[in-house]
Amino acid sequence: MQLDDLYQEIILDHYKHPRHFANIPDGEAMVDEENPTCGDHIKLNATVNADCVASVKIECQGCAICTASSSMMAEKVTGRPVAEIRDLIARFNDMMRGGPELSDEELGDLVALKGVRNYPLRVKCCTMAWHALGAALDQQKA
Amino acid sequence: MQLDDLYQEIILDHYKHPRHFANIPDGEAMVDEENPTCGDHIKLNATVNADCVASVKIECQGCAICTASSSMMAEKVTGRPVAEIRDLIARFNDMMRGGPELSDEELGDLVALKGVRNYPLRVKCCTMAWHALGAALDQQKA
Amino acid sequence: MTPPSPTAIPPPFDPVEFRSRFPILERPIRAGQALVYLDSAATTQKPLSVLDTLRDYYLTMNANVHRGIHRLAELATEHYEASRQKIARFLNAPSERSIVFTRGTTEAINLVAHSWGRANLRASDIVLLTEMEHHSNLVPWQLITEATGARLRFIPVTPEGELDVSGLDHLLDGPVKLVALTHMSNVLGTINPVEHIIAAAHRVGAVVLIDGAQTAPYQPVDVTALDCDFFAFSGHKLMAPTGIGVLYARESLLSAMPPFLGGGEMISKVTLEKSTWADIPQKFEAGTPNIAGAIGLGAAIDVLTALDREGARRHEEALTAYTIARLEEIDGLRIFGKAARRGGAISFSLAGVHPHDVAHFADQDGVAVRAGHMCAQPLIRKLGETALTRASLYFYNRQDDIDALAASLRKVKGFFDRAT
Amino acid sequence: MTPPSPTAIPPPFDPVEFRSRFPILERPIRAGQALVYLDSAATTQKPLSVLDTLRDYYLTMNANVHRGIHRLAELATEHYEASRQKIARFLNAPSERSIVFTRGTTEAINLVAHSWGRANLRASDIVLLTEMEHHSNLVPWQLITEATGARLRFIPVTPEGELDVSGLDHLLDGPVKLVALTHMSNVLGTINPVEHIIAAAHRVGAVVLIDGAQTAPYQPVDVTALDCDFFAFSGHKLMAPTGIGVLYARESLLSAMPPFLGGGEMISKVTLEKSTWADIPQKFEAGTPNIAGAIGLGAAIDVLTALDREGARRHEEALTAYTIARLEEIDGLRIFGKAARRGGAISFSLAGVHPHDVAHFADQDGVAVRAGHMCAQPLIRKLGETALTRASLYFYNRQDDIDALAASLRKVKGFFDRAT
Ligand SMILES: Cc1ncc(COP(=O)(O)O)c(C=O)c1O
Ligand SMILES: Cc1ncc(COP(=O)(O)O)c(C=O)c1O
Repeated sequence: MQLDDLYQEIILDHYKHPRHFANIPDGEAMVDEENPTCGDHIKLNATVNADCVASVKIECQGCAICTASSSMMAEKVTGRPVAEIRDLIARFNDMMRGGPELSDEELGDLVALKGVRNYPLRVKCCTMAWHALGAALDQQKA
Repeated sequence: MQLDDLYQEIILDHYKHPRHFANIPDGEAMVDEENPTCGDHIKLNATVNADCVASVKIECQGCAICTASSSMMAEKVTGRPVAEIRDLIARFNDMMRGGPELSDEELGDLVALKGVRNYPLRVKCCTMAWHALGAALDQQKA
Repeated sequence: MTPPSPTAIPPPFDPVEFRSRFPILERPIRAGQALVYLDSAATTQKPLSVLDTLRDYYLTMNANVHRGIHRLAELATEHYEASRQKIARFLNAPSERSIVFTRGTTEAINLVAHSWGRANLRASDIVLLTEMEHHSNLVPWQLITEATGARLRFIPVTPEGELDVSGLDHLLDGPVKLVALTHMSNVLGTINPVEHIIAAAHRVGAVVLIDGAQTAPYQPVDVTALDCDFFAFSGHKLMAPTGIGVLYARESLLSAMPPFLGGGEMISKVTLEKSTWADIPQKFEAGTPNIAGAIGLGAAIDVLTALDREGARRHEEALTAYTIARLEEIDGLRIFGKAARRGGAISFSLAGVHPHDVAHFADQDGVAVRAGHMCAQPLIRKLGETALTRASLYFYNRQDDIDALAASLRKVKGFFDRAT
Repeated sequence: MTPPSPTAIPPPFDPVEFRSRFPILERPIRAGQALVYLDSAATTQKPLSVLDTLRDYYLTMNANVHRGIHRLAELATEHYEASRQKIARFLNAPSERSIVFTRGTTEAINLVAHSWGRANLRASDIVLLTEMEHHSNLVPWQLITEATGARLRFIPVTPEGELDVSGLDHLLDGPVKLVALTHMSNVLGTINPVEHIIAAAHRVGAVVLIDGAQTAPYQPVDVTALDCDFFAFSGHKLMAPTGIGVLYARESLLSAMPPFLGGGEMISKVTLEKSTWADIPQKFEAGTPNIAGAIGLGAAIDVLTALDREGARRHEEALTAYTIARLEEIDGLRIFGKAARRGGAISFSLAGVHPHDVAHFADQDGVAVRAGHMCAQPLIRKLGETALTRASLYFYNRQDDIDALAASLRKVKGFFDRAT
């Protein structure tokens, strides 16, 4: 079994102990997304302060990949400039779909998610939170 | 070419010189039938007198088999008891679809149509007039 | 393609011989890794005889049906219509005139919703469904009731995963025009008491549609004995090619229904302004049909007809019991659906592991199972879950397959338990 | 199934090599009698590569698409979606999101009629068609205008079998919401000036549907350059399996259209009472699709893409001219359709012999032609006939085929002339 490249320690850790997770009551989520294929479900709220992502709160019912990706993303983006995060979202999603790789340096812990690219049907699990964050940031702008 | 069993002299003769044919103006036909597959078109009127088929008039736009079958049928049934003709219609149609054969004696000239049974896609050409006559006789009853 | 004589008594079902007809099951799914296919409720694998029939069709008789009078058209039409006759016999339908070819169960149900539904449903009429329907027997009725102003009602599901028919009389009270329900749940495996529900529905004058997607492959179906008005199934779930399925409809209903799709084949006389329709079933088969698919479906029906079906069903039943027993030994595994009468669709959760991860791990061992909502979101939600894992069987499965599944499930459980 | 590199320049079209890919054409249709297949406008024969792709799919990757995360489901989904991409490139569509798989042209047009039509047509709106439409592009509009109260208008056909567009401005005057017309007549062979009509229709704000059933197999189609809003074609008419076809639709229209069929795959979130829809194109693909058919269509597109298409088209064009020349030598034979721009569908009458008898005689010589109304009753009637005979060509035909046809026609003519 070649699963160790996918289910690395750090992914399992985030899956078991997700960061920035909270219950978000129905109707109070900025973004409420469902993966129609599998039923993964993400609610996400984000606040912006002085052009930086001030906070991200996520409620996720999903698999290890989906949950870990959400949690790692929330850690990664909190406190960082919105413009930089928008760019990261675009390039991260692109990389997951076969686009250019981001450097390990830039990715930090997210490096652990690179293995998902070998499993096309799981890519959506991994990018769902990122799409949701993008949608939430779009709302902030509007 | 094995076509002689199908296109026998007598069939060609009825095709070229159909009997009991007449123009039937639109709306004056008792039965007006179209074969949706091919566009064959039959209009038919029949009168009954003293429980016998007094007259049959047919307008047919169809192939040699359809035309000859119409013409030979009209000749065959004119002047004969309705009950006998109903029975003939049923058994003739049945024979054409693979049912029991009628005797050559009973068929008379119609014997020439037996060959159509070897060409399943032409059977409808051959039975169309007979269905139309049946429908016309049904109307007489009603 | 000589059809087996229907009167011949088939030899006792031989699972090893039967399995050997499916080359894909003998083919490694990855280098050195056997395929363990446990996703037959989604689609079954195809026996060689069906694949040969398909190829044979294209190599020896490919032509458009019904419209030509050349030899190829004659052959194609003959085989296409022979398949319709096989299906009529397979369902014990009174006549092949009540057999309409569709793409599958979904199109068959939509055909009824659009044609019968628009013609017969009025504002405040009621369509009675159940809480365990596949989306294909739910969404079409949502769309058509929205268009007509009719309303939906649902027969509830018990915690055991059975239909709660105790309140049936109450549910049938009012202007119930149609009852549409699945014969067997694709999630729970439950076989529903359709005979009882059909009789009750007919007493109040409702017509009944049975979604037979899961039963047609599994057990003999007799639409005449069932006395249902509509019965739908998919070819691809009973060893036939994709893209072909069947709607059986009572002849009197079908004759009265307006057309659904318009086009070639389904017409009688066409003018620029107006058309008249062909006789049934052609009225409902607009355009060039899936000719090869229909003939391939006939070949799959031949396989079933020539089988000791009771033996095959008992094989799957025994394997289902074995599966449940083996899975229940696993710590933290919970099976949903405890119906007494059931088929080989077995859904479960595994504590601490999401179904996606379960299915992913299983796949790495070559074991194909399904994870998600299985096109039955309302049911999954009612069960208190967002997703489940499902193993589903067919006649070609064997104990080895189940043992592989159980081993894989223990492995994933262990993996996630360790990582705490 | 490696797709050919789209940039490679194909070798010049070689009719002998091309024909050799179609085993059915080398197989006697009766003992000792070669098949002369001249019915390709009804359906084309299939090359071995398409049949191999079908079989390969079932033997190595058969699974339901989009729903599973096991290896087979991954392979099936990958190939199914790759086929959608091939079709987008084949039509030069801006994105594969505007490619919907259907059973064929007929279902594609009905999809537009039901979904776009019901949502956009109001009483007294006008749908503009032509007098030369196939029933599949006429009857759906009759049904939907009857349901919505909209009206039909028709662009007339000249005695030469071309569209009379001299009155187009007049015909487009009024609340014309849709223009739907065939790109090439399946009876006359006429290739219509769709660019001109599309531009004129867009000037008055109408959307345009092109029935490409006959052109997609024949010449390169560029929906972006055409600027049409909908384009429909059938796989089985371009060497692909039966039961699969395509609707191209402008993305903005497709996104705005309500769903047609309801069921699995086309949903996002489903509750018992209400559902939301998946993104395009899935929103329009309810239920298990014809997976093998779609992948087989991809293989047929590969054949076309790797071909010197201009060379192939010129081969058919030359053969069409040859056919017309040979047929016109025959006494009493009259060809219908004298358009300058035309494809290889050639319809004719033979004085004193009904088309059925013509086709029957031809068939006895192994020559497959069509006889009847060719699903275009209004056109045939306008031409003053009740039925015609049609010979139709594809790239695999050769002069021998035409010579055999001509010989057979002389024979039947002689037979019926003699018998006076
Ligand atoms: C011009 C035209 N439109 C539509 C159709 C219908 O195609 P299908 O029967 O594949 O749906 C055909 C062929 O039959 C055709 O030639
Ligand atoms: C119970 C049930 N109904 C309907 C369907 C839909 O069948 P299809 O996707 O072949 O149209 C399925 C399978 O997906 C099913 O299991």
